[in-house]
Formats: sequence, structure tokens, C-alpha cells
Amino acid sequence: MQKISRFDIINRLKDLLADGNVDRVLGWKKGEFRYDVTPHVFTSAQELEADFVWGDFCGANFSKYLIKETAKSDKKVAVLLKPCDTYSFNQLLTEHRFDREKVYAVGVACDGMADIFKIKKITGDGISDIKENGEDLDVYTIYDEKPVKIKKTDVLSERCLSCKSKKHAAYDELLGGDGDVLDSNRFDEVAKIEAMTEEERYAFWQGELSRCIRCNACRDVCPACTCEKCVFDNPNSGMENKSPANEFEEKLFHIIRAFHVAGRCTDCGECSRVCPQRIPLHLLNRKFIKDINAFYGEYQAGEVVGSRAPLVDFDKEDVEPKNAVGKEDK
Amino acid sequence: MQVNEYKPLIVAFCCNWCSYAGADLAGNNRLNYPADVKIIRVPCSCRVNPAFVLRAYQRGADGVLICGCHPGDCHYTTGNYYTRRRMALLFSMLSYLGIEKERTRVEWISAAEGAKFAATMNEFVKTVTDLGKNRRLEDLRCKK
Amino acid sequence: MKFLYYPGCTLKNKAKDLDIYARESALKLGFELIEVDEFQCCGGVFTTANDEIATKLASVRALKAAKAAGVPLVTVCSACHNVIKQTNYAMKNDAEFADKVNRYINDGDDYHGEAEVYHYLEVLRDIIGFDKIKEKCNGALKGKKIGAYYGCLLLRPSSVMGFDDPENPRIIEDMIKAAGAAPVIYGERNECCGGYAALEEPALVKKRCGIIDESAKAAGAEALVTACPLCRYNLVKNGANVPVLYFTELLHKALSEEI
Amino acid sequence: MQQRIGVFVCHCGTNIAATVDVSAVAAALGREPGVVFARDYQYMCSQAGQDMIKDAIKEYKLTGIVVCSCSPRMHEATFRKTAAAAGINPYMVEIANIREQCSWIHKDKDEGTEKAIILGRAAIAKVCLNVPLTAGEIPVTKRALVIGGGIAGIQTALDIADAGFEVDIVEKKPTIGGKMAQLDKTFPTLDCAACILTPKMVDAGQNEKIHIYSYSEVVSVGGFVGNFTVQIKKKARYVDETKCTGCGLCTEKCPVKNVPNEFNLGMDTRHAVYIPFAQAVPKVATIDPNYCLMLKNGKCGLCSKLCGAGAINYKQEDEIIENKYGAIVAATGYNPISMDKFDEFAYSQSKDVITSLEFERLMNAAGPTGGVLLRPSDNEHPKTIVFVQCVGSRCSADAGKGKEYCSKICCMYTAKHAMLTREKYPDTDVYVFYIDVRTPGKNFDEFYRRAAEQYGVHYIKGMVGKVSPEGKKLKVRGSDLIADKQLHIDADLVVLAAAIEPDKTARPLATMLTASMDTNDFFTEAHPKLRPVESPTAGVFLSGCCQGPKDIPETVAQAGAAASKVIGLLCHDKLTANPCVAHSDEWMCNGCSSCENVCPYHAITYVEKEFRMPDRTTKIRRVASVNPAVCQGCGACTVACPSGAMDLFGFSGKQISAEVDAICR
Amino acid sequence: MKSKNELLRENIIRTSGADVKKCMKCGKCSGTCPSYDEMEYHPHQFVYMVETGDIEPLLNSESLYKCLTCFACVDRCPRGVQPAKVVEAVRLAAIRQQGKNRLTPDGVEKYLDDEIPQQAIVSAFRKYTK
Repeated sequence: MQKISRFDIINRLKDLLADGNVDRVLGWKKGEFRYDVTPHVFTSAQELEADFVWGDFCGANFSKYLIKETAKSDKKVAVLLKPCDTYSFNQLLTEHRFDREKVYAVGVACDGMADIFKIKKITGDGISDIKENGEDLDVYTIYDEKPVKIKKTDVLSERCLSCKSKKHAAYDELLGGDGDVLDSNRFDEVAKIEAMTEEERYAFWQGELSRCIRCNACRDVCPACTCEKCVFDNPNSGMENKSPANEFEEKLFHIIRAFHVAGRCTDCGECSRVCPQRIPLHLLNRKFIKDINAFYGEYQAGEVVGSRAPLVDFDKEDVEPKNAVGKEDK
Repeated sequence: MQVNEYKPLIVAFCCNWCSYAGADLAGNNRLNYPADVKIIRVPCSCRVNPAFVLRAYQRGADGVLICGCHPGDCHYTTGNYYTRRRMALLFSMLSYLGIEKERTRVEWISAAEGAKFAATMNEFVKTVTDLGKNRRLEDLRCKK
Repeated sequence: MKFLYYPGCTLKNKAKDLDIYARESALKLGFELIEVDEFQCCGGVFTTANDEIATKLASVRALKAAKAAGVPLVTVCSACHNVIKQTNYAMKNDAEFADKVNRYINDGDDYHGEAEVYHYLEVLRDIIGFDKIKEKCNGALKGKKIGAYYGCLLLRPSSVMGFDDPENPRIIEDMIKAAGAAPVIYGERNECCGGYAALEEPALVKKRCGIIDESAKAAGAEALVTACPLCRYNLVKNGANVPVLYFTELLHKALSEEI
Repeated sequence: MQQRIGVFVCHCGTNIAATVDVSAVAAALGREPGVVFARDYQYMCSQAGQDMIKDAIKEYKLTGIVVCSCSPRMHEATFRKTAAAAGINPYMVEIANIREQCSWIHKDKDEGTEKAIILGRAAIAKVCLNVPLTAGEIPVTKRALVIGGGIAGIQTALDIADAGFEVDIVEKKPTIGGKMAQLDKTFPTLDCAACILTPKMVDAGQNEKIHIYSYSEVVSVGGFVGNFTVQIKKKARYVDETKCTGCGLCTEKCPVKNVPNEFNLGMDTRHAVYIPFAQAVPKVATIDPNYCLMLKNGKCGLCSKLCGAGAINYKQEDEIIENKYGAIVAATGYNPISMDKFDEFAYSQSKDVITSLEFERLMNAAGPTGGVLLRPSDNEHPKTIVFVQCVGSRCSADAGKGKEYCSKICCMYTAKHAMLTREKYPDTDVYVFYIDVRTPGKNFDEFYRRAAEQYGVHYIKGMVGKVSPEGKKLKVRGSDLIADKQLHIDADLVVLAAAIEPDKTARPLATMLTASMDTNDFFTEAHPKLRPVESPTAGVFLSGCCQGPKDIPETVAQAGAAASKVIGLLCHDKLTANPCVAHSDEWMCNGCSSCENVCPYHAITYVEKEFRMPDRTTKIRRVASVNPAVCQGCGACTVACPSGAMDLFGFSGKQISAEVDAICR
Repeated sequence: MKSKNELLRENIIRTSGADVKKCMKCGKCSGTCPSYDEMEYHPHQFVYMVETGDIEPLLNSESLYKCLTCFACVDRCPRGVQPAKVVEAVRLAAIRQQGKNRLTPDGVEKYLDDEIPQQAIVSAFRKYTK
């Protein structure tokens, strides 16, 4: 159960629209199923009442939508941001991607989001509805009339299990109060892979990346991937490719994508959330974050607007590549 | 008896001001190193995009070297400092993906270090020869 | 403070003074010398040829004992110091040599120059500090003009020995000063006395010793101190004009209770 | 448009042709797509070779050419000019380096030929993607900076000023003059160093076009050829230069008299306030803050009271001056190396073992002994003098000390010292221990022979092994290789010909100038034979010993050469810029500022730009814009840019990728 | 096939670990050698003669036994040639030959007196005997 209710959020958003502060709201809209939530721009109180949802499946990070949304009108847009979303929000501001003046940021407290794949693993795919019931989820399926009772903590998404912060890095107002930066264990998985032998690492990633279908969902959702034209879509870049015709291309795509967002990735985890093939893509980005922290000092992208990303910075005493690589090797 | 001797293909990106000049000096002094090394001239090591490194592997290279001025001596003052960061992270990522870390390397070679250039190439060719053919980052469509 | 101590064969026999006073002075200065169990003779000279393995095994065994004990190895005799230090250097820096030695000894514990080797004088300078001698000095040597005779073994090859400036060493002079006497510098103090040629080429040695003695005398030395039993033997045997002492004797005189 | 490429394979005599089958290379490359003409020729850089290229361009309507020859660092400019003369854009030229990076390092002809073909292919792949480039123009600041005020710097400055350009000299010492001011006589003519140097110093001091920043150091250098911005720190000398008349009263009356005198290499003393020597330029006093009682503990103030001009200012502080220059000349000079690691010669053990530079001061009328040769220890006339050559020069790296190079000047100045000693003091025995006597210079060997034949200097082929002070004598032990003897000489004075090394300030200066240095910290020239006074960094020139050991005539010649290069630069109103600069595709740029952050030249700015979108709306976006006159073309931005909007002319992503593909084919 | 002399030369260079080609013939080793006057061939000649392969005279020369291994030449050589190691390698080549031991246990007695330190005896054996 989220700390703040849908009711409180809608009331506040209605006030904002009524005051004329903003003329639209970027929020979560219910989809075909309860767990199938999509981003939407709401322009009226009625629309909000009808379609706005808030709950354990509102994982989508709206920061990236602000680029297009703010360009549309001179009026302010209100946006709902969970703590992890605010880092992306700041990072985009650092990169001058939208006009802060045109945004009214409403921070909402987040208790972690559920992973529908984990639920489906327990219940099977035929889910008809899910109701939040205190700390539990009542999952109704087509197989049975009685709901399956699942503890929410058992189906929390991976990124929420290793949540780095419940504190909002940016907001105009907060709903549901603020939390703290957490001491997360988010690099444990990376360390586990690092501890493997070279052959094991190769086999591991071969297994993961070869499943890629090049749907580009990871790129399209990524709040750091906001290029006007992606190098992979650009025939002049020398890297254009569109299909997983060869295993090299999967690697090329994911290495280059991770490299392009290195130092800019806030570790929001959207890439892995949307991947239809369940490839743990965040482990590539986290490897870069872990290395950056180890080589060049702790850095959290999006923590502060205007901070200098590690890859456009240097220190005269930086570690040499030959001393940096594979230090963790046995 | 016919010995099918494996000869690696090595691409060396050399910055125009230091390492390329170092390679020229190695030539001037007739310091031998294997013909397996092919040099591509770039203005500065910081011009080397990680995509070039991957592309070389894609097309069948067995080892890639990025050579620049010694840190602090960059012709453009700071270029090689960025190279150092970019390549440290790229190499670490390649190793994380299980690609042999010895295949890719950054070397700082000044215009005066012809001997170092030749020695580095000899040593690198040996290292890569010992590793054998690059199999983990190849593109089968580019096979000869 | 404890050190493993390698006295060497001569100190057990003809150069007992060098040994006894080293031990006594150590106690006075607050450090302990624990003799290496069943040490073997170092061989007196380091054979420089890199295919000489067997002649260096005794040194390696002593070094391994120090590694096992986890304390530095201390020597007093210049010859032992030279041989052990050079052997240690080779074990550390010459992989091929070390490999051969380790395979020869083959006791499951390979050695690669891990132990630290100190000469007694280096212990005084770098660990105890000459100030400690100055503190405990009885003043008996006041005004005595003493020349240090280094010879060759302590200083060279300097890149290996790292003992002091090979051409203008200060360490024994500093010790003489700390002991309350006045050091005398003379030109031949770092030149060879003739060493083992004493056996076969007594004339050569006599000539060398004469030159050294002359040089020291001309500079006004009233006595010479040395760390090497063979240097002392050669100088004395060839009629040195001034008495030749071991540096430990001098140290002991300066530290002794009765004046 | 389909490119029409011509390929020209150079034999370079046998330099290439001996290990590369040039006709096979031409034949193979002629079959490459896009290539319509391929030929080999003996010397492509010759007039005939260039004519052949021009004719082929015209006849075959070539759009681009590839020359397989020596390093592009050697002849790229030549072939660009050739192409331009034949009417195609000079940047439609690529060089395949099949000499330095192929024929000279590979012995096997098959291997060399194969590699040459691959390198040629890469160049063809690249040139197919070349685009015609037009070089922009950049304005030139018509003022030069000379760093170092020795004979090299003075001569360079005088020559530049003579051509009518403003020139500043920065000298770290209180006066210009450098090492030459400390010398007594000069070889091989034996004219007095001061007599020929001081008029030049005065000229420099009085020249309206020359400004001397004495007691000053360069602290930062920004910009590039034609437009350098340099910060100069004027160290506080506690004397107002504009007021001080150089009367010298303060320097006589100052109560602190025991300061080691640097000018005489510490062989006598000076006062805390001092003028280094009588002919100093500027002739202005300087207060040494390490010794001045007033500056150390606020007591004294005598000089201030005495100074009629009111020039003393104890409150003076270091001052930073920023100036713009079109060209910079490094003339930082040399120093003898420390003798610390060569104490077998007893330099630290006896005052009577001296270096040759100290000997100069002992022979100099303005030196500590008034020009009378006296031993430093007891002021007696030395009767036996031993000169030791090559102390610290020609050492192997294995020896762990000294320099590997020959210091070049020692043989000649030692002959001079020996000769002058014998002339002034015929009762003195002079021995010179030498390994080789090197005298390649006009009248040099004659000079050395005169020392040996007419002046009776004992030249001994061999080296001194050890010098030991014994009483008043220095026992010198050395070998006489010709006599096959070990010599023992009781000397009164031993003079060491210490190796010379670049001044310690050269290394940090090179970093500031982004000029390259060799492993000995000598500045590297753009080409060792053809561009000996230019640094590879455009706009930076080299004068004197900072480039390598040399004597005075060579230094003066090089100083003039450097000056002429500077003048050649400054007489242009505009310079042709390097067109291989970065450029941003505005349609793709996100405006993220990554490129701006990594640009060392601040060449990238951001503009708000209106775009007409395909749906006929307009959109205002923040996009990067590169100033091509400021960009130097390093390419850091191209990799920092995540969207690939930033690319580099001449080294585009596509071009480099094409080279990679060609090599890995 | 390599001649016996060439093999000998290579063996001497290898065991000495010295690079005789580095020598620039300055003579500093001989200028500093304490045994110079007692030697027929001097340190610089050892280096040169090994370089040129003129080894036979060295093998038979008394000079082999005059070197004190004091390392003055090694420390002072500006080229890092290490002449003492060359001398030692030649001496080893000589005494490793059958029956060429310089000292024998029986023969040593005549040299001894009451005071002579053991160090002298073991050193001499190590230098002169295999």
C-alpha cells in the first residue's frame, strides 16, 4: 500500500488545474488491466477522476516526457515524480533538455513498485484484476474465483529491492513526505559477475544478450537516451543497425548504449523494467556506475543540477586503464 | 612440414603528435616490429571513439591499441586525460562481458620514444598471439 | 627490538671481538640479536657469474630463516653482508636465478628476496639512531682521531648494496662522532686492502695496505676502525702505523660503564 | 558524386622499393573500387614526381589522390600543394605511410608488400570519404615572446625587433646575459665573452621594441599560434625598477654580506641587496628575501634610508601580467649537471675540485679572484692542473647516472682553459684526460692542436678513475691507454668538464606550451633536419641549448634562424587556420553541453536556434556551435557527444571507420 | 658450426651478465684498478679482448688471479659494463677446466699463519678453485 492515496493526489492536482498554475498534468493512466499503466497528459479534473491511477504498478518515469511536453506550450505542466524519477529530472536539467520554468514538479512518496512478471510467475499469465489490500495484493485470475493473496514484498521489483533513495532530489511540492538516501546493496549483483572467471562472464552475458530482439524499448524508455536522433538510427554514424542479425550487434548496441549514458545514467532501472526479454540491462549501467565510483570517486548522476559528469571531467592522477581493469579478478 | 602460423591482426590508433611520431622514429631507427600492426592516424587519442574499437573487433581485429602522448604532455593539453577515463571504463566493461582484457590496451608513447614504440608493439603482438584469434567479439558476417 | 643475526664463520673464531662487542653493544642500545640456527658459511665472496648456484645456497637459507621469523637479518662482517645482500638482490631481481635456486632447495617454500638485510651499522643509523649512542656515550674517546676504513665490500656494488654514497660515505664517521671521537677522512678509505689475495699475493696486499696506512696517517688518524676481519688482518699483518680496531670495539669502548 | 582516385606509389629510391614490391602495390591498389589511376615512381616528392601527379589529376579528372610514401609528417604538405596546383582541393589528399611504418621496419619483402597494400587500401577508403575543405583565417597578434634572456634569447629578440616587431623577453634571473655573461674567453678565437655580449645586452635593454621582464617567470600559456595568451609572474624584487638608477650604493652598504654569490657559483659572497654584475641589464638592484633582515624580521631598513631615488619598496608583491603574443620562442638554456653521483672525483670532498664553469669564474677578471688563477682552498697558485673530460656525458643508461649524450662544448672549452692557463702561467703543468677529442667546427681542430703543440698541454687518452684529497694535494689516479699505464698525478687543482643538461624550468614550460620534449628534456624540433628551430607545436620556436647542447656561434645562428621564423609568422596579418576542425550537426545536437565541457579551447558555444519541423511547426532548440578559428581539431568533443552530432573534418567517424574496415578486410 | 673459441666467448659473456659491446674504451676501469700494476692484462683489455674473442691469452694469464673483485671498476664505469664480472667469468672458464684449480687443500697450508681469518681461506678457495 502506497503511503499517499490516489484520492489525495487527485485532489491536489485538481487544485493545481483550478488555480491556473498548470494547464495539464503528466500522470499515470489506467490501461486495459490494472497493472497495465501508461503515461498520460491529463487536462481536466474530469479526466483525472476517470482515468488517473496511483498504486503499485505506477513505475513509469515521466522525466523524459517533459522534453516534448514543455516544448508544446508556454504554460506550465505538472508532473508527478517518484524519488528515483527526480534524479533523471535533474540530469535532464543538467543537460539543458527542458525548461524548468515550464514545469511544476510534484514529488510523490513511493513505497516500491510491484513486478508483474514476478506475480505472473506465481499466478500464471491469466490475471484479470489485482487489488491492493494493505501489505498484500489480491490477484484475481481467470483460473479461479478466489484471489491469490501475495505479499507485496515478495513481488517487489528488483530495482526497488535495491532502492538507492527515498529522498526526492528535486520538487516544487511533496505529497506524502520525503524519505532518506538509502544504503543500498545495488552493486552486489555486479560484484557477483565480476567475481566470475572470464569464461563464466562471457557465457553469462552471451546467454543474456543473445535474447535481445532489438525492440529498442530500453532505449526508448531511458531518460538519458534523449538524442534527437539516435546513432543506431543514423545511417551516417557508422553504427546504424536495427535488427539482431548477429550476436555482435547485440553486444555493440548494448555496450555503446551503456557507454553513451555512462556518467549520466541515474540508475532508475527503467531499461530492465520495460525489457520484454527480461535482460538485466541495468547491470551494464551499474557496472559503469560502480567503476566510476571506484576509479574517480562517488558520483550520483542527477543528485545536483549542473554537476560535471565523470566522462567529461578528469583528474591528472586518474588510474591508468591497465591498472583499472580486472582488479577484482581472482 | 607445413606450419600454419597464426598471425594476429592488430589495429593501433596513434595520435599525430606523439605516438605516430614515435612510430616514425622507430622507422627512422629501423627498429623492427611485426607487420601485423597497422596504424591509423588520429589527431589525438581522444578522437578514438569506443565504437571504433568495437568496429575493429567486429571486422576481425585480434587486438586494439590506443596510443597517445604521456598524460600531461598532450598536444591539446587535456585530450589524453579523457582518453584515459573513457578507455578505463570501456576496457573494464569489455572485461565484464568476458572479453579478454589483454586484447585492448592504452599506451603512452612520446615522439621521442621510438624504441618504446617498437618494444611495445613486439610485446603486444606476442601477447595477442598467445591469446589467439578473437572469437568473443567477432561478427560472423564479416568473415573472410 | 629483535633481529635475526648472522655472525658468519670468522666471527666465531678469529674475529671474536667483532662478534662479542656487537652483541654487548646491542643490549646496551636496546636491541637483541638472535643467532640464526645452524648457519652455514657464506663463502666469503659473492661469485658474480650467474650460473653459480650452489655457492649461494647458504645465504639463501639464512635469508629464508629471516623470512620465516618475520624479522630483518643483521650481519656484522663486511664479507657476509656483501654476499648475503647480493644474493638477496639476485633472488629478488633475477627470476631465472631465483627459479634455479628454489628448485635446488625444493622445500616447498619458494623465496624471492622477501627478507630485509641490514648491516649492524645500518641498524644503528636507520633504526636505533646514532643519537642513542650519543646519549649513552661515556666520553672516553673524546679528542681521539679515528679513521673509518670501509674497504670495498660494504659499499660496492653500490646499486645493490645501497649502503651509503660509495665515493663519500658518512656512516662510520657518523658513528665515530656519536661515540665521542673525531672522525678523520682520508682518500683511501673506500679502496680495497687486497682481500683474499693475502694468501697467494702477499706483496700485492702489502702494497695496498701500505697505501691505505699512509693515507690514513697523513690525514692524522690515530686509529682505524673496520667492519671486516680480513681488512684488519691485512692492515695489521702488513705493519700498519696505527692500531686497527673493529668498529664494534670502538662502540663498546664508548658505551662501557667503566672508563 | 563517384570519386575518381589516383594512387601514387613512391620508391623513395631503395628506401621503400628494397622491402616493398612497389609495382605490385600499385597494381593491387589500382584494382580497388574508385581508383582510376595507379602508378609507382622513383621519387614522388621530386619535381618530376609531382608533375606526374598533376598531369594525372588533369588527365584522369581525379577527385582525390593517395600517395603511398614516407610519413605524412614529412610530405603531406608537399602533396597537398601539388594537388592544389592541379586544381583539386588540397584536402582531397591522403598519405599511406609505407616507409617509416612499413619498409623500414619489416625485412621480409612479401610481408612488407602485403602491409603496404593494406595501408594503401585504408588511405583509399579514407580519401573516398574526404570532402573539400577550405581553411579559414585567424588574425595574428604582432608581438613575440622570448623565454630566457641568455645569448640565445637576446639574439632572437634583437633580430625580431630589428624587423620591426614588438618582442618581450622573460628572464628568471634579475639580469639578462645568461651563461655567456659568466664566461671568460670564447673559443676558438679567444675573444672576451663580456666584450661581445654586453653590447648586445645594452642593445636589448635600449631597444624600443624590446621589453625585458627580468626576475620573471611564465606561469601559464593559453591559445595557439598567432594568438597566445601568456601570464608572466614578475617576482617581487622589492625595488621599483622605474626609480632605481643602479647607483649601487645600497649594494655596498647592506649589512648582510655573507650571501653566496650565484654569479660566481658560490665561490664568493654578495650582499642581501645586489646587482648580479657590473654590466647587468636592467641595472637595477634586487633584494634577496631569504637574507634581507628587513624582509625577514622587520629590522634594518638601511637601504631604504640610503636610496636617494626612493626606489626601495619592502611591500612590493609578485605581480601577474597577461599579454597576447603571436609567437613564442623557448630559449631556456642549460646548466651543468650536479656532481653528486660522481664523487669519485671528490667534488664534494675538496674545494680544489671544481667544474669548468667555476674555472671560468676563476679566470675571469670580474670573478672571485680578480682573474688570478688561485686555488679555492688556500688561494695559492696551482702548479699542476688536471682536466677531466666527459664527466657525466656519454654515460650508458645502465650506469644509472649521467647523460647518454655528448655535451658537445667540453672538448673545446677545455682546450681553451688549458691553453689560457699555459699562456698566463707557463710554469703550470696541465693534463687533459680525454676519451675522444671532438672538434668538428670551423678552426676547432686547429685550436685544439695549438693547445697540444704550441702550449704543451699534456693530452692523455684515458679516464681518471679516482681523485683523493691528501693533505694539500689531490691524488689523481687515471689510465693512459696509449702508454698502457696507470698514472698517478699529484695535482693542485682538478677541473671537471661536467655534462650539461636543459634548465629545470624547461619541462614545466614545455607542458604549458604543449611542445614535445625528448627523454633528456631537450625540446624536440618539428623535423631534426628540415625544421630544426621549430617545435612541432605551431607558433613555438626553439633557440639555443634548450634544443640540444651547442656552442655560442651555433646558438647565435639558431637564434637568428628562430627569429626569422618568428618574423615570417608575424609579418602575416592573417594565418590560414587548420580546416580539420570539429563541426556540429544542428539537427542532431541535443544541447547537452558534453562537448563544451571537454573542449580545451572554449571553442564551443550554444545558440538558441529555430528549426522548421517536418510538420511545418517551428521549434527552438539549444544547439552547439563550433568556432572554427578557435577549434584546434583534437576531437575530444566527437567522442563526448552521445548523439554523434559532433564530427571532425579530416578525421570523421565515417572516415576512421572506413580505415578500420579496410585494414580488417 | 661455431668454433670452440666462439662458444667460449659466448659462454663467458653469458655467465658474466655483462654487455662488453657497451664499452666506449675510456679506460676508467683501468684508471681506478688497485691491482693495475700487478696485472699483465688490465680491466679494459679484458673487456676488449672478450669482445674481440681474443680469449686464449687471458685464460693463461696470471692477471686472472690479481683481480680483487673490489668492484671499483663496476661502480665507476660510465657505461655500466661491469669489467670485474667479465674477469670473473674468464677466471671461471679457466679454473673450471679439468685440473686447473689454482688452490688445493694440500697446497694452502704453506700460506697460513695463526691469525689469518677463515674468511680469507674460504674466499680464496671460492675464487681460485672449482
